[in-house]
Amino acid sequence: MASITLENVSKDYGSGVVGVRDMNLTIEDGEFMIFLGPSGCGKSTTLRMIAGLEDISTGRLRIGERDVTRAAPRERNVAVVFQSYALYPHMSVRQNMEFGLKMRGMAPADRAARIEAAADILGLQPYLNRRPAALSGGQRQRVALGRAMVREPDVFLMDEPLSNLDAKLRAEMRLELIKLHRRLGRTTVFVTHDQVEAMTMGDRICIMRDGNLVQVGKPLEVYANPVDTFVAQFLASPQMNLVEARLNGNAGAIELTSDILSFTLPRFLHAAFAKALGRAVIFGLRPEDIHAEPRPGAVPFEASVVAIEALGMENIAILALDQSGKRELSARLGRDFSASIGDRLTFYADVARMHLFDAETTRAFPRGRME
Amino acid sequence: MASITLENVSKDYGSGVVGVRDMNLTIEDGEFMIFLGPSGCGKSTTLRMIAGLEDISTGRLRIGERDVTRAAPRERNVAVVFQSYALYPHMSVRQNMEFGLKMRGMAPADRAARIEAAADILGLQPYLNRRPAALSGGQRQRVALGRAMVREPDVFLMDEPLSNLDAKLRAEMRLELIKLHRRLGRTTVFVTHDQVEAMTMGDRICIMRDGNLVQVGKPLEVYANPVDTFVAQFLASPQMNLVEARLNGNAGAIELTSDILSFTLPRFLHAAFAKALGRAVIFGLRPEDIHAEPRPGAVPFEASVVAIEALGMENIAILALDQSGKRELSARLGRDFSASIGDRLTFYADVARMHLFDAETTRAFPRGRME
Amino acid sequence: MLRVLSHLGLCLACLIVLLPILWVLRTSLVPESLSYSTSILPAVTFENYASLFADNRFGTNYMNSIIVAAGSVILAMPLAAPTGYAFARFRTSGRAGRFAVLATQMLPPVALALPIFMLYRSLGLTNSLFGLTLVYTAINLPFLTWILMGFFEAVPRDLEGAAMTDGATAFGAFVRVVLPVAAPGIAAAAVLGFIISWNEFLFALILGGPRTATVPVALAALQTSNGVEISKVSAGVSLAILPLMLASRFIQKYLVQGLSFGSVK
Amino acid sequence: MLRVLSHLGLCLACLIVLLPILWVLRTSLVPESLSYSTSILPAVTFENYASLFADNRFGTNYMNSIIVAAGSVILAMPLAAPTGYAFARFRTSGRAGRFAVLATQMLPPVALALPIFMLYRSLGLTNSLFGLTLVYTAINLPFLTWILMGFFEAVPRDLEGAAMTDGATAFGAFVRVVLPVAAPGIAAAAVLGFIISWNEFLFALILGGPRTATVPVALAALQTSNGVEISKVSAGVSLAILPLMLASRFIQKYLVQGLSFGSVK
Repeated sequence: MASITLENVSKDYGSGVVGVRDMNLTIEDGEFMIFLGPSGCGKSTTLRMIAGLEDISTGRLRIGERDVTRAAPRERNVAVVFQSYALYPHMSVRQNMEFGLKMRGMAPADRAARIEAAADILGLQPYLNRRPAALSGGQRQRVALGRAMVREPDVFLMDEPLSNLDAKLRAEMRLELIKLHRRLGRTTVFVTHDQVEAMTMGDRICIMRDGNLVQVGKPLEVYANPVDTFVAQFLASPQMNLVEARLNGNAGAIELTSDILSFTLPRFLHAAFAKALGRAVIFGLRPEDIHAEPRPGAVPFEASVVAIEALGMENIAILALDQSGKRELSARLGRDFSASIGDRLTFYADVARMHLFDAETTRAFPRGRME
Repeated sequence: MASITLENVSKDYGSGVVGVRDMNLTIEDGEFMIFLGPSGCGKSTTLRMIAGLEDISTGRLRIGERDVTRAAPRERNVAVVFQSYALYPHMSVRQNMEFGLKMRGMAPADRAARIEAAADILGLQPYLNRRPAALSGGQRQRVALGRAMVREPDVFLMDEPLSNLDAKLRAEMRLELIKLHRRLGRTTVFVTHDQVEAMTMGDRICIMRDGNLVQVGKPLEVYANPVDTFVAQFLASPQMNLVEARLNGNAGAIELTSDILSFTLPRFLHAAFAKALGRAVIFGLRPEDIHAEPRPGAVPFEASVVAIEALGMENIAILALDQSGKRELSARLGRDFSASIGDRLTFYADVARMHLFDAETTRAFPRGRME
Repeated sequence: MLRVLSHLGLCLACLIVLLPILWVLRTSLVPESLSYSTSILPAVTFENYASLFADNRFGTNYMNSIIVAAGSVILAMPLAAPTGYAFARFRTSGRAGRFAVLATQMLPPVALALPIFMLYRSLGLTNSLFGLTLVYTAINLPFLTWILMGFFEAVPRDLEGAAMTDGATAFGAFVRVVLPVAAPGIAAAAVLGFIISWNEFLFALILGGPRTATVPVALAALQTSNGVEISKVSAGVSLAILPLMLASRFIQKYLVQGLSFGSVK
Repeated sequence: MLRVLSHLGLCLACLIVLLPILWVLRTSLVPESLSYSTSILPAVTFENYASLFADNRFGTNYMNSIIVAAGSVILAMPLAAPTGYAFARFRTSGRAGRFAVLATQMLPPVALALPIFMLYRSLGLTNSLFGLTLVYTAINLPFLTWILMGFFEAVPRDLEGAAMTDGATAFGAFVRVVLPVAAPGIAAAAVLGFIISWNEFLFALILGGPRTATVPVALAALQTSNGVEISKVSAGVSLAILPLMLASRFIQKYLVQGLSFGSVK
């Protein structure tokens, strides 16, 4: 009913500046869709085009069955939660929430009922008569959310709504938004550049780069099968380690060789990576797949510890593989790992979880479901 | 030589608004000190007072042996890296870096040499003749850093310098800043609200709240021994779980009881927590100390899975302990953990790593070194 | 010590700046015979003010000035506000470029004086407060537009986006959200427009008659022909400044409301 | 279709706004005998311009205007810039409050005319371009301060902090960083000040003599006594607008440099 369909949607700012290029995407009714990407990738522009706050240069946009490509924002029945909150500073919290209802001609009694209900859910009752300037950042965030909620729109559009909150509040609001979405069940588009929000909040992630849609899928699927090195690196922190390598051998025994690490591919990966035989490839391994203790199937290698980022709950080690210290890998190790800077130790690469990319196109050789 | 000493430093904005209250702190020569805290806690104000950009209301500030409480910024030989970068927009990158040297009357040849050296280290050679507006966010960040470096100041003051970068660049710059600090060995004050930066970059962390200094110490020490519930919760994400409880028994066997979890304290903690006997306390356990599999010494308990935040490299589970779902714990589980929402499972609390706080004052009962 | 000295210096500078206006006030309160005396306040009388209203019909002049000054602001504002808003939102050619557009509307008034006089005579608008108000409206427009543009630029764009998704039209968002948020700026611009009209002399002289003379015309009349009536002039000038002072207080009222944009933490 | 219609409507509106000024230009290029003809361009001549310079010494008037207008800006700017900066930085009582302070400096010029005339006569400053320049400087100051304040407010404070830790004094940071960054605003303010002085009539008439008459005075002279010389007036008005056009282009130059603050991504 309130699905969102983008058909070849582009945003052209003129004089060669393209904001969004030929985007095709369907967001299902009730889905929580994340737009993820670095700044300037077009994710906010796309959200603003869905809201009607930015013209669509070419292409079509449908919300539900209705073509809204040229419709005014007020005709789309969407609500936007802005990064800046954009609360009306001259109105009280109550008036802020009431504005949209008033504009739609709702009767005063119904307005009051909706506001009460939203204020209860969001814990805004004590602040209803205050001006936004008299609220804390977290409270303003709630008011912005409440203003969107009372409208009961078909679609929620949220443009980095948590980025002005500090880490603690952000984690709280993340959970609250998920619960709210479950309760209301409305189609939601959530723009962020934070990979934790992307991984944990959405039904699906849509990753963008330079105005192009790069990959869409469920968070764990995208994490397990990134389509290229950009997605592989963007969706995690610390990033996936990438090493230039070459695949040699035959269907019986495929050997991966690189300056730093060489090993025979596990058998179950032969089928997936056979077409990369003889080509220059990029070998990818996530930091959590490098271990300090031996495990079955893991390939041992020697490396010097360049730095340890001790996070308390875990340690991120930066490992240098050659003498120059140019080739570095990061490894996510347990909190009990300890070593001195400069120590040369043996580590274990769990190559069964490896990724493989074409060195030329940076596109992944799909490895199928992770074991 | 270039240590920084704050003696009873306060910032009073008048009419009852206090920015910083009676702060005492010595930052050693060559130390990398982190100021951490939520927004509005006074950390930036303190940095600006050290820079001389904000007047000190009362108290004394020394840099090295010199009292600079009333000295102008230019007399302090400090360099500031601003969150906004604050590059001079009408000057090229080279002129930006040259400005401070020129103001100090350095000869043109020496200036050029310094700029070359800094540009080499930071990879700014290709951009020396560009204006800041023609640079990307990451490049501007480097210019801001270079402008501070060439001056070879006694002290680097950095005010959330990485907060405008996206996650990938931020992780890179974090490592680069650490290396740079090792190479230059200058006293550095680094303001942040990001706990990862705080844990990994600094020699020591200074945690502030509402204008007060709450705790100073090495990152892992603070992590292991937070002085109160605020520090316990602020320094990690997800936060430490806190549960109201009561300690009963005698020196032979101390029992902790709460609505949800009751157990006998491990012997080695008796000495530390004996003085809490019979009092209302808050029991704290970090999410990484709750496990899905049994381990020696861990206390089993039943809980329902309310939500799972699947981050790819790990899973954060939100667990409800009673039926109402009001009492929630978060647990940091391995990436292989899988369960359905609503499942009632047994989890294991590693109580040997517990923390204990006074319910009234929220101050910790110190547990000494973590085993 | 340096602090005390520099404050003393600043106070002295303030006094120097204010001295002329204070001396005018003093002269207006002193009997005419003592106007040129050098003592600070030899005697106090309100006779100069009384005579100004009784003998010189200053009350009419004052009312005329209020009507044309307020009227021109009331007419100009509904035009200047949307124009300034459009300039602020569609930032074609930058701030200085937009100023250039307005600058071309700022012709030498004296060049307009005769054409407007002839036009007005044929339209029967001379010797009419409405006609004078219209001229002042035209003079005010580019200035008010420029001032308002600055205030509208300070209004975050997201506020309009919020209003428009909340159900307002683009114009509705302007009227219901942007205008109230920019209220302090509109008040400041209104005061500027009022001052420009209040002070204008040339058109008031050319287009007016005895019935429609404004304060500046009346002040000029006191200074010509039969010598200068310095006491009355001083009283008139003191009264001429009064609305500017009142307008300032009017603006303060908006400030007290403490309307900061404050929508981001 | 609606789009085309609305654009046609806008073009028509532009034409209506520009028509008077275009007609003045047309009249200045048409022989005097055909001035009141209704045809658009019956003939073209530059005689009106030539006669203006030959018979009416318009060259001197023009040069006088340039000197006093440019001079007043050059004198006012070094005072207005620090004042505007101080207003922008120490935000006592808010934007509108600061405007109130400036508003009190905007007295009715006609009230000042006589005192200044008497003062100038005793100082020997009447009939002097320098004297007129000084008066215009005083008139310009509050306006320029107000305009500049807006531009200085847009300069991020951290820039000064950076300059000051880099070794500059507070004043050095203002001169070396804030002023260059605010250059487009200073240019815009300069043009405004130039226009105010260029257009001023009252003081030019009172304080000037034949030798120091400015363009507005000359234009007024063409419109009085011996009837209106409409062709010459049109030529004079066309020339009077010229510097405003040139000033606009001058500002454009600053815009082309594309100085955006852009210090944050």
